[in-house]
Amino acid sequence: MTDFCERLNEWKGNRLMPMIISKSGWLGLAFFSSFLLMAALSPVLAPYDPWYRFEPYLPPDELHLLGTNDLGQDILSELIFGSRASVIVGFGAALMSTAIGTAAGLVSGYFRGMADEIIMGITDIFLMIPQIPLIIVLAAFLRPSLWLVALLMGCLWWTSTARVVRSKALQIRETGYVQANRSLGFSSLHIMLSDVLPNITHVVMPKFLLSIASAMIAEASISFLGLGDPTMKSWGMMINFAFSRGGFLNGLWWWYMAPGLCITLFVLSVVLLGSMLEERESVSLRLQ
Amino acid sequence: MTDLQDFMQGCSRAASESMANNQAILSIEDLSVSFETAMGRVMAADGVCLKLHERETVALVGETGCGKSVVVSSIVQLLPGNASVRGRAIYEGRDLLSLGEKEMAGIRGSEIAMIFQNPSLALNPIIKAAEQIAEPVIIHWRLPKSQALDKAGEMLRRLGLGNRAIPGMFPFQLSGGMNQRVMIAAAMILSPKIIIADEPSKGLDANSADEVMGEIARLRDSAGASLLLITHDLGLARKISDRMAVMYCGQIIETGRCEDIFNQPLHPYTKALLNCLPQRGFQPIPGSSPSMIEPPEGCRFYPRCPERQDECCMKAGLQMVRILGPEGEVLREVRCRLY
Amino acid sequence: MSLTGRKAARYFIAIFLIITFNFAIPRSMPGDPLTNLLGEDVILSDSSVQELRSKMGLDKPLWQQYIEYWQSILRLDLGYSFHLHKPVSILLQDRMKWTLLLAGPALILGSALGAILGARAGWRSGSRREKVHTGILLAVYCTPPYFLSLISLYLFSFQLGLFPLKGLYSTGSAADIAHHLLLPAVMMTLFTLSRNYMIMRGSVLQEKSSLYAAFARAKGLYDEQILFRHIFRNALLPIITLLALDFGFILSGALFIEIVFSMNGMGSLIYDALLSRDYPVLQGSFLIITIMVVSANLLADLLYSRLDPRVKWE
Amino acid sequence: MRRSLYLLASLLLLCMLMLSTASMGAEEATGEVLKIGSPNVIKSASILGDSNMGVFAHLSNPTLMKMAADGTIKGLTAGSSEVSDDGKTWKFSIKDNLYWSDGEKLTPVDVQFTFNYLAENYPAAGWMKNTVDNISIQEDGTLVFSLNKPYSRLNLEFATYPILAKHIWESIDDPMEYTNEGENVGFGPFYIASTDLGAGVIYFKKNPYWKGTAPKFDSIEIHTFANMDVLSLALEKGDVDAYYKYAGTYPYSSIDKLKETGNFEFVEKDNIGLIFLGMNLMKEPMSDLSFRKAISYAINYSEILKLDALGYGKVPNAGFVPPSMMNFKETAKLEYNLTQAKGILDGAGYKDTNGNGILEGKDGKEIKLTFLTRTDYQRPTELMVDYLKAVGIDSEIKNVDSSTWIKQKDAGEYDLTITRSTPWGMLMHANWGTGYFDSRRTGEGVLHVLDDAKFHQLCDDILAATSEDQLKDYAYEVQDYYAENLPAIPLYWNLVETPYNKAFQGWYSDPLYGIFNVDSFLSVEKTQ
Repeated sequence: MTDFCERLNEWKGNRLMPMIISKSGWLGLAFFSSFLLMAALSPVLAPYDPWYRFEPYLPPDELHLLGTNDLGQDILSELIFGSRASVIVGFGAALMSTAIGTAAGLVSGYFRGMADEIIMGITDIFLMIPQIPLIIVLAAFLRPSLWLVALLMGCLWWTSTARVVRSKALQIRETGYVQANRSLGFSSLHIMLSDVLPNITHVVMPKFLLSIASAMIAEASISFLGLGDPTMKSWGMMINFAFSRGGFLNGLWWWYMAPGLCITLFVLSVVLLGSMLEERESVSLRLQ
Repeated sequence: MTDLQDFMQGCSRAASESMANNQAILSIEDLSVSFETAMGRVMAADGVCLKLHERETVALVGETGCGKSVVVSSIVQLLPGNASVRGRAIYEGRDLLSLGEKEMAGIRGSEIAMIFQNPSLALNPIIKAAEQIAEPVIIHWRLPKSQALDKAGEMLRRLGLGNRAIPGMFPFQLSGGMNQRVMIAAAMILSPKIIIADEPSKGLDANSADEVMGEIARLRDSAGASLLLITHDLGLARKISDRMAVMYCGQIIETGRCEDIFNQPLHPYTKALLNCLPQRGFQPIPGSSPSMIEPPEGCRFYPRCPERQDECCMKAGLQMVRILGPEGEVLREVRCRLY
Repeated sequence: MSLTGRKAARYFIAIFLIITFNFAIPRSMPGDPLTNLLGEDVILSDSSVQELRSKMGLDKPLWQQYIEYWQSILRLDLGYSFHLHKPVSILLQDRMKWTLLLAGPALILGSALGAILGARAGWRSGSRREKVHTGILLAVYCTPPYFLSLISLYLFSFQLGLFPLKGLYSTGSAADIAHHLLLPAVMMTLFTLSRNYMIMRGSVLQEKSSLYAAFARAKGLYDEQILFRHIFRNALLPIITLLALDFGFILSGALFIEIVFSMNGMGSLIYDALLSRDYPVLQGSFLIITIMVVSANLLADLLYSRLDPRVKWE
Repeated sequence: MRRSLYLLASLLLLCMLMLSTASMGAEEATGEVLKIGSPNVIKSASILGDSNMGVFAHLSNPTLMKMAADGTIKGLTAGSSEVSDDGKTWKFSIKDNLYWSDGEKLTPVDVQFTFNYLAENYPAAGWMKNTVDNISIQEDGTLVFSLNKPYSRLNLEFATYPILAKHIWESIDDPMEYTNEGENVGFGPFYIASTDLGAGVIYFKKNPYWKGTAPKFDSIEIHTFANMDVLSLALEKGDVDAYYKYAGTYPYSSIDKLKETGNFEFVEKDNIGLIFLGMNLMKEPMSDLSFRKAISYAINYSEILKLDALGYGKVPNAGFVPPSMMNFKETAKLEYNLTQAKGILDGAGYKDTNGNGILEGKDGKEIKLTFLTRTDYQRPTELMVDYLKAVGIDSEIKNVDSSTWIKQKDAGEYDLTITRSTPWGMLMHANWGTGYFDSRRTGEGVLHVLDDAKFHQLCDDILAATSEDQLKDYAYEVQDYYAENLPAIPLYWNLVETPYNKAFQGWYSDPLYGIFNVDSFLSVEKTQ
């Protein structure tokens, strides 16, 4: 059977195998793109300006599909504009953490020796720093804007990406073509960028998507602690106000269920997308 | 036609006798296996017929990727999920292909054992070698672990790995040859009736390959088992097997006793295959093996066949020509219009 | 230096740096323990403020405070909290007792069930039952923990009146404590379960197509015998390292659950100490978290090398 | 192996479930119990160390004086109080029918000890060291306080400090750090039997030696809730009988739900405290009076009242001090008038030269105010930023936690902030909210932004006032000062709503401590 598989791979190699997309993959892609669209076209999609104030605590009716909140702002418009915060925090944090993580993993995996020891030592330390207190510290220090929260999460979560990239880099470092390039005298930087990096993208991509997911959950949690960015509509802040301004008690379930559901669906779509990417790369479904 | 007649005279009486009174322990009848892939349906085996007699060793040879592993794996239902299998594999009156997984698990390891190609990957890296050998005993005969381990130790000694430390070691601490012996021990521990060996010598250096094959042959004889050997190494096949079947692009194109095939190859592909051997001058076969998704019509070797004729590529009329021995047992088969 | 020597050295340096961070993080926040101590409608003369500050040792230069901080750590004296009027060690003891009572069973049950169900799901991926399990647990995995806890509190405690509304206990009897802790413990278990389920499922899926699994099948092992005798142990390896990494997340998860169910465990202790800049409590609790995370990592390394002999030989 | 593990796990879960149902409602309460629910969570059982515990402890260790419903100061532990003409000697007679819960009699010596002890060891009473020379006891038991300067509000100050038992507290050298989760000896109608921090409950028992009118309850339980919604649910379900929050109201958004149930009534009182827009007068442009005036016209008071207080209150006057305060003066009503606001800004030289809708300051640079806010004032801040933008004033919200707010407020790193005055905050220092603005005083909630000598002099005059009408004139002067100079702009005067179960009648609320006062607990009884 094994030689047959080689043959199969051979075919896969020369003729680009069309993407086998599982049903859940399609679902993930559909939700993911619809949320991105919602974030991009918020001003167009939103029925009203999210900051404009109507009557407070209106139940859902034809004018306000999801009713209005304690300041009378239309909840549906807030919901649509809220997607922007999640996108900013999600992608900002993910880009940051993946970039640092990949770089650290590459360097420590490729050079090994002292570099490896130092970088792995640093990751141990970063793993042990309690995250929520640090976020509160910096939120207290700087003017808390969403970019800061994204930046901060990026600086905290690169460790797991670094570990994954390092182990992959260690493997690739031993392969023939890398040894060949080294013997041809290419600079290690060139080798890392042109040979090792392309081969670890299939490991980095799912990690990138998963860190988007955890960044979004963290943003919602921080807003719950009341440290969100008040100048920007975000789902986390909506839930926070829903619970602190009587939404929970007076049974205005649409006020907190809508953003809660959006967060879950957006994160779900990102996770499904991540696992689909993994499946296509025949690295089996590793949902970390 | 001349080769056929030469063959008829060359047939020695003794050889055919030894086959006559043996019953066929395993007979594969019209086996077809196809895989659903994104590229379309891959016909990995197309109407394969093969008989394995008691105490007989049959070598299934062919280029890499001609589907020989698929045939063998389908017998013990070890094919991946997207495979669909048609045909029958009769073993002791039962069709193996229609058995449920539970019954099949009962047969695997105890009556039909399989030796994989890549020993260091086929053994679980984090379980001791002796335990992996003893496992079939625990599973099939329900013996307590201690007794099973003793039997495993005994098997290892029979395979020349008697030194004290080995049972306690892990596969990654052993060489490729030693791992292969561990796999053989695991396969042979319940002395199965049929051994299926899938490229056992591949990946091993020359002399350890010979040693391993010698071990397999010795164990096969002492257990009185029949062996179905998959290999692309014709020299090895000649040394150890009684009969040989040559496969090309999912079809068996020629079978017969080793000596007969080596001396008078009938099918042009078999001739070309033999010419590739070092002792015959390393002549490569022109062209490449056809795709199994849209195989060429008629004779699949047609595009590369030096002795091809016009009607070779016609769809109809190509079937297996059989040459029977005195008591009606099949001496030779060949799928070629020349005969 | 041997492998363990180097690893020990790395851990030592890490612990040293972390303890220094524990000293630095609270002090990098604006304000100090005295800022939020006496209440918003109290007029203070500067002299009494200075007097209090010196009593707390805040008027000494930073480096001197740092040295005293190290001396007290080496004497295992975690200092005194001026906000909670108790020595920090006593505070941590009874708060940690509640958090462990909540997170402990959740962690054990969550990871055990997660591993088994995840392994089964990975092994039988595609079956309808597995799709349902994965669907539900994926949804739990993707929801912010505090949100799910609030919904469950509203649904079970208020609407159905099954569980008490707040606090660790009301009468203090064992049954009463169990009654209070059941819902939060179930939520914690659910979160740990969903994380481990996903990891284990992926890990089993990867190991399932390996050659040793096929060989085990060829040896006659049937269905789940293959899973639990061969694949499970190999699939367990990544879980161990991730469980150690996840330790920090589980503690912060406990923080949200404690806030939602208004239980004063470690989580709310740290949150209040942060808001009131209670340095001794922050340093003490960070130290405890560091020790727990480090020991989790050590345990993971130990378990990993015991489970995977290759590691010892690397 | 795994089969058994799976079974074990589900078994564990099952038995926990059974355990939970078995132990429903095992509440052992003896006799008539009154349960109060409160969001003021106690962090440690220290009467003087924990501010919330201190408020609750006033039931077991009542104060010397109390504030009556009309705002006047009356005796509680003291029978009567009088002040000499020069305001430098105060005399308090002590009731003689008060006994500690351990049987000892409360004597003037206890009261004398208390104030000497607090002056020495309690920071919040540190002012007494440089005001009170000595405390002596006359033969007839009257306490005499001789002060080194006239101090008109000594009796008001003494409405906050608990009277402590000498035979217990003299051996405690640091009252701030003294915690006692067990029995606390008290001479009020009830004494603290125990404090359970884990369950967040303080248990009061009837004082066996209480000679006054007999309370109708054997024990009182204060149940504290960290989560406000859970407290509302408990109130609705009947787990607690009434609500109490120090210096705060029941959340307006949850009132209707309680009213729907039909079995709740509300004690409704004007709040002495209020929520106001604090301004950093030490920095441009807030130091400019016309800028402040313009802002006062830019605020839509009726909308803030509707959205933040849901209409429970009224639009405030420029005089800052709410009508419920004594010596209240009716000053000019604050008005929402955009054109007026823009006119004043334009007149004062704040132009929008580049037409981008944002005004430039006198120095030509665009104004960008820093709006410092805390988590519980995010919504009003959002409204304020919107109002300011409507008149061309751009501002940036900085959302911080309370400790950071205090630090940055003290450092003056802000232009605007929304904060509140508690009832006691309104009364502290020279009364009528002066405590928040006098730049000579510091404190966590205090803004200390007014360094105008005239204002300082006014404060000192109030403190030194010796007669009621003198105090009245100064009060009017302070309120006029506020109306003219607008050091801060009140957003609304709100009502304090305190819900209680209809089955319990006879609540009595005082401006300082709401329903949590000795008289209230003596008059409340269960009618159904």
